[in-house]
Amino acid sequence: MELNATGFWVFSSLAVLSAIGVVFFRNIIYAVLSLISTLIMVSGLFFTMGAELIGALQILIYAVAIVVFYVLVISTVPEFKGQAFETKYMLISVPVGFLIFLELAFVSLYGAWSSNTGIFTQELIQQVGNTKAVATLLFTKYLFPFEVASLILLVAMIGAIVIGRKDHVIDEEAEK
Amino acid sequence: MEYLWIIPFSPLVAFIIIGLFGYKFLREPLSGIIAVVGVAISAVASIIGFLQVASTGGYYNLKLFTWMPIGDYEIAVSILWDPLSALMTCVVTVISTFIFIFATGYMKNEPSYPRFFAYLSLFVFMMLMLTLSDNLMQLFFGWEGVGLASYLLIGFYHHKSSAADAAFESFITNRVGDWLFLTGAILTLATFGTLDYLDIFNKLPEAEYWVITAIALLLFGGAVGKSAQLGLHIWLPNAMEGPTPVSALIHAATMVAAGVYMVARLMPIFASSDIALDVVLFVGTASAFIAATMGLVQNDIKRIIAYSTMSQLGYMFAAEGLGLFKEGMFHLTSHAVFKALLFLAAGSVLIGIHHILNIQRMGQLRKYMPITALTFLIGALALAGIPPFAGFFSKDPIIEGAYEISKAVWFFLWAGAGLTAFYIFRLYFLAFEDGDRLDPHVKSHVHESPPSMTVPLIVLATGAVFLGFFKEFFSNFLRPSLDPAYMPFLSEETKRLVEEGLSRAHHVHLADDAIHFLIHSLTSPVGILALLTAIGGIFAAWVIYQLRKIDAREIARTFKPIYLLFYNRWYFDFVYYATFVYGYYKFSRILWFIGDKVIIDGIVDGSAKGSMVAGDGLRLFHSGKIGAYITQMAIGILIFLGIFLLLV
Amino acid sequence: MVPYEYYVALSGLLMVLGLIGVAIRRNIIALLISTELMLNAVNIAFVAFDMKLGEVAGQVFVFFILTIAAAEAAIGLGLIMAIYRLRKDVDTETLTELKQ
Amino acid sequence: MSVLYEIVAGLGIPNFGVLIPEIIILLTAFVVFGIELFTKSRFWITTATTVGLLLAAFVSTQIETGDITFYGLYIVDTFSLTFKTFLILTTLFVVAILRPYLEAKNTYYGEYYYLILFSLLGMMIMVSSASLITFYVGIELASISIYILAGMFKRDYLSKEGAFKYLIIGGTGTALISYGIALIYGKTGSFDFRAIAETFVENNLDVGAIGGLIILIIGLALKASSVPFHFWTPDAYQGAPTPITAFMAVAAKIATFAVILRVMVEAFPFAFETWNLAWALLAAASMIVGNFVALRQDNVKRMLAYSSIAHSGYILAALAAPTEIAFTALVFYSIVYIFMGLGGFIFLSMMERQYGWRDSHINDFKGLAQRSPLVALLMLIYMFSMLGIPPTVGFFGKLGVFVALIGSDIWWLAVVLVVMSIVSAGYYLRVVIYMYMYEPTTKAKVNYTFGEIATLILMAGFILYLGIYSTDFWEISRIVVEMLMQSIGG
Amino acid sequence: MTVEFINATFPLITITILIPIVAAGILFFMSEKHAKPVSIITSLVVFVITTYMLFVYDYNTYAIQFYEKYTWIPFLGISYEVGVDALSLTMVWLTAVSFLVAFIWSTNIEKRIKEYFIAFLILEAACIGVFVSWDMVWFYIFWEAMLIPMFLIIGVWGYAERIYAATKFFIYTFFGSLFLLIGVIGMYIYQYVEKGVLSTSYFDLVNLGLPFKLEIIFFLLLALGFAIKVPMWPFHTWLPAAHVQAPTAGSVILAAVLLKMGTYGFVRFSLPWFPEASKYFVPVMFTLGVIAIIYTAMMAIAQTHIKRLIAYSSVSHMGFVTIGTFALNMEGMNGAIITMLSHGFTSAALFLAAGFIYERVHSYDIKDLGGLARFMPVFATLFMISAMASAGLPGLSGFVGEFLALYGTFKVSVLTAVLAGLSLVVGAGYTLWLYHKAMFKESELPPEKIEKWEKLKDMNTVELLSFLPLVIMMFVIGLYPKWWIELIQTTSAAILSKFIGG
Repeated sequence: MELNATGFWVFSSLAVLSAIGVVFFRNIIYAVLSLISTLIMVSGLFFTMGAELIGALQILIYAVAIVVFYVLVISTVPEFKGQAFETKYMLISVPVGFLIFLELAFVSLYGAWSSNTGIFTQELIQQVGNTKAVATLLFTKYLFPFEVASLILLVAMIGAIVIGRKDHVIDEEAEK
Repeated sequence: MEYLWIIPFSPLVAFIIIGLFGYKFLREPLSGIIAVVGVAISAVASIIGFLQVASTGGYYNLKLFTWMPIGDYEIAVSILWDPLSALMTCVVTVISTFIFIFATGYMKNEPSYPRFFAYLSLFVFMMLMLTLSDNLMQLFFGWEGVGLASYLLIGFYHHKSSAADAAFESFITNRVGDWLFLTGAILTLATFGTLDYLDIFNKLPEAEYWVITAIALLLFGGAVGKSAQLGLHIWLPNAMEGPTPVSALIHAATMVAAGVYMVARLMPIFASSDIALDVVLFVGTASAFIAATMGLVQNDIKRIIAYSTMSQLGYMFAAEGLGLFKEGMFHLTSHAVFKALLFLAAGSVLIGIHHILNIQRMGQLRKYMPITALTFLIGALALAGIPPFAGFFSKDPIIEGAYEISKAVWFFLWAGAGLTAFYIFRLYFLAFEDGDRLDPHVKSHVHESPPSMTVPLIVLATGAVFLGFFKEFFSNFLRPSLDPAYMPFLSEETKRLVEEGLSRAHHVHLADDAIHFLIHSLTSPVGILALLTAIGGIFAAWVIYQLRKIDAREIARTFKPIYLLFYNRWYFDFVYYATFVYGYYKFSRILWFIGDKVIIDGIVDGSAKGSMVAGDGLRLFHSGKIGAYITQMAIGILIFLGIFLLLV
Repeated sequence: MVPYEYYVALSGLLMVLGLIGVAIRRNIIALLISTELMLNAVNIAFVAFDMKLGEVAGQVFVFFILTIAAAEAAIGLGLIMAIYRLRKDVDTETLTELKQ
Repeated sequence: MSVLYEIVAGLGIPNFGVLIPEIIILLTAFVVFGIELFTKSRFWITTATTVGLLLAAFVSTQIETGDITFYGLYIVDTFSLTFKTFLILTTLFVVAILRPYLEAKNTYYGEYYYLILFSLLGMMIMVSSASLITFYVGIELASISIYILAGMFKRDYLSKEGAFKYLIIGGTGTALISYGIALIYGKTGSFDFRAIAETFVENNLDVGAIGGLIILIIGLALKASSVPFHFWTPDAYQGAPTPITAFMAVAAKIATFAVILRVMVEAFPFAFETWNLAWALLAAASMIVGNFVALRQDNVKRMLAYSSIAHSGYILAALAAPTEIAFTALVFYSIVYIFMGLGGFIFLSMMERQYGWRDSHINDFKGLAQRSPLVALLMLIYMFSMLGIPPTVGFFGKLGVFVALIGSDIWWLAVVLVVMSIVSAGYYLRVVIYMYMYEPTTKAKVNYTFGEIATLILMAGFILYLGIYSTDFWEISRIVVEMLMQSIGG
Repeated sequence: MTVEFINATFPLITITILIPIVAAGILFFMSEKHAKPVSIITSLVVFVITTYMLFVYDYNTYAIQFYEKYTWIPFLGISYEVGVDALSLTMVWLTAVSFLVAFIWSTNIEKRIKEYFIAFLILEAACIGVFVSWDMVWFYIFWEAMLIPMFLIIGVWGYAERIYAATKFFIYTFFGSLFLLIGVIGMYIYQYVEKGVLSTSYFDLVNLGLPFKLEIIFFLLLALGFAIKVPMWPFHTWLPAAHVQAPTAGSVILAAVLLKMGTYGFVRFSLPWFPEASKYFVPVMFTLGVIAIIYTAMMAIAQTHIKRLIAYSSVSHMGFVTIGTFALNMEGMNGAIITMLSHGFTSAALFLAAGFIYERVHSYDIKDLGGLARFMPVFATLFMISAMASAGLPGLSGFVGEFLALYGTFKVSVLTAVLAGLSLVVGAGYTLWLYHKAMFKESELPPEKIEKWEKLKDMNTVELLSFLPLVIMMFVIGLYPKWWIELIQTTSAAILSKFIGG
């Protein structure tokens, strides 16, 4: 338990720091790298909470797959030369954001959150293991959303291709 | 006596026939003939009726059809035939007949000949509706109707600005009076629940004094407008823009007399209120005098006669105010005759000299137009009140009666009589005698008028000479209508009330018989004074304008302020123009600009513009930049979430 | 044991940081990255509530969020490529032809 | 092990029977996908899509007995079936006019067809969701498909810019919705509407509950383009290909309203005071901003985008009152908005193909009534309907909302609605004025295909027909809402 | 207020509403040359039907006659309910006559003929609908529906600033009617909450027995809608703008029919629905009425544009209707109704006259006119009659209503009646001012213009045909008002039953 607490403080502070980096690093490469760092720290937090499966997925999907996308795109798009931040929005949105955070923190800390109403119990999860529990739920009760999620990925793939591809046909027509 | 309905409707039929077919089929002579026939039929019918009433007495009330029901009361189109209306109707129809005949000659070769006769017929129809009415609403119908007809007739030469303006002015000024009249009628209806004279009279004792006073004053307000009494008189001289027969018609027998007739008709109402009688007296006296002063210095032949009309109407109102209703009505009758005569003679002159109106540019017309000159002279003498002409018998009783009742009134009436004699003879000498100032070009064409014009002149002149001797007949004849003791349709209570109101006239003891009256007034100091004044006026006019012993211009220079006051008609026109015409118009323009355009439309269009500005302002938030969008959304989230967290 | 509320609050903080990122960055790639950050932040909350509830349904939801984040990233990057190809520019302050 | 087995065994097999419309749509999408892959025959793509949609619409009207299936995640009832039918029909109309537009604009892709179908599928899932998870994946399937559709305009920068803004802001919205769901999950321990409803009772509404609900509402408001979370709307609508704009403005909107109603009524029936006020505020802001800004637009497409924001306001205003009549008004207005919205945007899509038409600038409308009286008349009907002048159905939409608001004594919102309706006259009339009261700059007649004109006439016909006789639609709406209310026990 | 119904054996009213709509629909598919005959025949048929109704109508007892009722939207308690009492019937008949006249006059239209007549036909249906509907939703539908064609008529066939005028007209009236709608819905909700009756029928809303405060609120909401339509001061500025820009026939309809809707609303709804509030607001209404009469009379005389002058005169006349209505007695009510009817004919005639002058001289500015009477005597006569009727000359229609309204008002407030009576002066002032400047007074113009005018043609048959019915009606009402008063007497009594008992 102590380990978990230590883990929380370490991972969370690092996550916040890297998140700040994501937002405030001028160089987009650094921002992406910070994002990786944040994601890894978040996955660390998942592990501290005992959500191994999601922690692993987080690293797999995000840290590996998605960030690679970003790096690829950044390498295609040349270095960004303009000003990184828009000062006037910064002046407004940073304090506004801070206030929203206060509201959210207020909600999180003072909300009377419910406990244990579902099918699973703490003991049961510990008994069968987090991965098994999640997977069972995902492929039984939440099968339908799971299928739809696959559809979303399919659509996203098609979309990325349609939007990202060059319009050869039109180019040819234009040449004519 | 059902045939009486012929009286008003015969001119109406003439009007409709001429109105519909005048231009297409009837044209020049036929339209005039139809009009004359129309009015002549009425004249004959009304004379028959008159004689019948004269022989049998009493009254006759005929309801033709219901016009409009108001609650339980039904306003009907009807005829009330009693001596008063019979007399008035006769005067109207007979004088009109002569004027119509005269007009057929006067309007020769006028392109709008049918239109003129259509309007004349309409006018007579409306006037007869007025005189024959047995209720205030029909009276008002005729009242407004003659206003309309006079508007059309005065503006007959409407392409002339002055004529059009005069018509407009006359209608509007009349409308002011009508407004008061209508208010009075409404008050009557609200008070008595009826508009029928006879019912009103019998309900008079039930009403409060001030209500009756208010009714009387409001109705009199209408009379002031219609009879061109002081305050609302400005239209009358300007109304001379119409063709001369019109002036004769309006001024002699019909329209302007309607006010006098109305007051006499409603005698019980007026008699029930001292204040009302006093006001009538005051207004009449003031008009009589002031109009006479205005007439002194005018140069327009028709305007002088017009002022004399206003002045004479003042005498009639003064008579009524004094309680001498019969005398007032008799003066109305004789005035109708000699005023028609004067106007027609003036018209004859104008035809002769091609419409030159300025008397300073006439002269010695007697040589060229003897009949006209003679008849005019008779008319002038009648007007001046020289015995034995009609004017003397009708006007002198008023002046002498006034002496018995109020010295102040008598003074102004007496002075007015002197002025009257002076200005009418000023006109006579300048136009018919005196030096030869006529344009030579005109002079070569001057000629006496055709018989269609001279015959009516002669007939009317005869009337002006002899009418006065029927004084006693008229007095007796009118008694069932104007003497409360003899009025058949009054209840006892009303009789008492009315007699009480008329008590002011009780110590006036004038002889009804013409001869006795003549003798009496030639022996009493007041009568002698009045006669001498009239003769003095004539003499002064003779000295100044015929003998030229005194230079008129010199007098004008000496009394310049007074001269200017008279010449500018006591500045009535000026003040009215500045306030009610120009002032009203300008004020309206300004109010339109400020009230409607700036304030109201400012708010209306301003809200539209405000929306546009709001739109433009809100547009700026949609700058197209994602950063701005998210920032604004963040503010939205902050506030929105904040509101609900605070509400928990 | 660290109270689960802290996790939720942390999730809120990351969320807000992502929001600020979207608001202030001018590089459109950075916008997309910030969006990812926001979506990720939610995950922490879900897992934390799972911890509290002794449930795993939240983790199932996290799975869907991951999917959707991936899908959005894919499309977003495709759009960025397309925009860059058409405009040779990735600055939010200049890519504003649609406005007002 | 055995515990898990018990759980799984207890779940049973889901009822696929009630999913036939969705399955048909999905299959159609794949068929079109296949056709696009192998033949690229435009005719067959269009035909297959149309046939699939017609079939799905037919089937969805035939399903009589509803069911909650997929372990309480998916509900098929009158509410969802009605909305599904109308969504399918809307899509059908969009598909009917899609091809001439795409061909005229040289932006033809087969992908449009099946992405529309996928999006439609997402919307159908949305309106059928009985759980926040289903709702979430549904709304994302629909949104992501629309991001793509909006950005697919070939070689057109505006389309990409609009789509990108939509994506970023929509992504933010997704994040907010998920965060709201997380908090609600934390509060209730469940995603099921019914389970949530049991927890969200009056004495249990603390900071956490309200916070979660409000953040969810913010996310939903963003999807429904309600002020101040509407910023993507004008840009995305303007940039997207016009038929797609129609699809976004009508189908996506209607599905969002439906799902908002469902979530609010089924999941938070006892927190109604909170969401009443929330939606009232959002509605008022939407009406005000949408109408005022629309007043100053010269681009009619963008103007209609703002007008659609304003209409979100009118429709959401019904949520300010927790009464049956209010929900009925919302359903009725949502459904009839299909006709006006489709009419307006399809009109623009048709006109954009015409000679001399510059991106729907208001000047292009000059003298249209003299060039093509029929077309102008149709647009006039749409405009007056959006304005809410009888005898068009727009009036009844607003009438329902008025009755609902006044019935619950929410006078202030009724007055805002009134004043903003008046402001809206400013820009709707402007279109009519340009069409009817200016002289045309060109004499060219408007060409149209059969599909376009038929759709437009059908829309106008519906608007007028319903403007006179809206009884049936009121009945439908009433039944729908009755079912919805029954599910939460009145 | 208990009301009897005499059911229609034949849906005459529905058919009357449908005829113009069907004709418009048919016209849409026909060629332009058929537009004029079809429209004239249609309006003639409507005229014949309404005249028939006028004669068949039994005015001895108060009952809603030719009554039809069908359930329509049960969910909201809306029915289709039409029928007429004498007030409705006179207004419908006025509508029919006005449209007949407008159509006959419009035969000289050359621009976009088909659309013009379609707009007018739809307008006719909507106008009739307003007066015969007893269901509030239907009433509102017709009330608003008439905005669309009128908006187009002003905006398409109007003059230079037509777009501004049309927009102002539309938005202003729309503004008022939405508040009216809120008020009606408020009552409907109140009824549902208090009595459990779900109905928008007039007869259900009439006996609500609202608390005083609510009466005041609803009265004000409804009054705003009606006052803008009337228009009452200070909501009148749309009217001059609209009239000036509208084509002649449009002005005719606007003045003759559309303005009546506002006063009709006051009579029909405000009084029976809110008796207490009506009494409470009598001083306000009187003040507004008097301001309307005198202030707008001053506005009128400040104008140089003929149509704007006549437009202001309309506002002034409507002031009489207002005070007559709120006198809350039989005389005032009869006067208000007769004034409505009479104003329909006189203002229509005056606008026709203005249009006629424009046809001939191509100017509406009285500064450019003068002396026309000499060249067009027939026209001058008819114009004179119309002007005099408008100025309230006894014997013509205007006076009857004004007198009754004044008398009714006098019984309640002497001052109001006296001030309103001033209209006799100021009203005659602007009317004759117009006539004077346009028809008389020739000498202020350059002679070459006069020379050109020598060739002006007097009225042709078509113009005469459109003018004559109006003039005849002025005489019919003015010379024999008894018949009209008997016609509306029972209706007035029924409307006032809450004020005068019985």
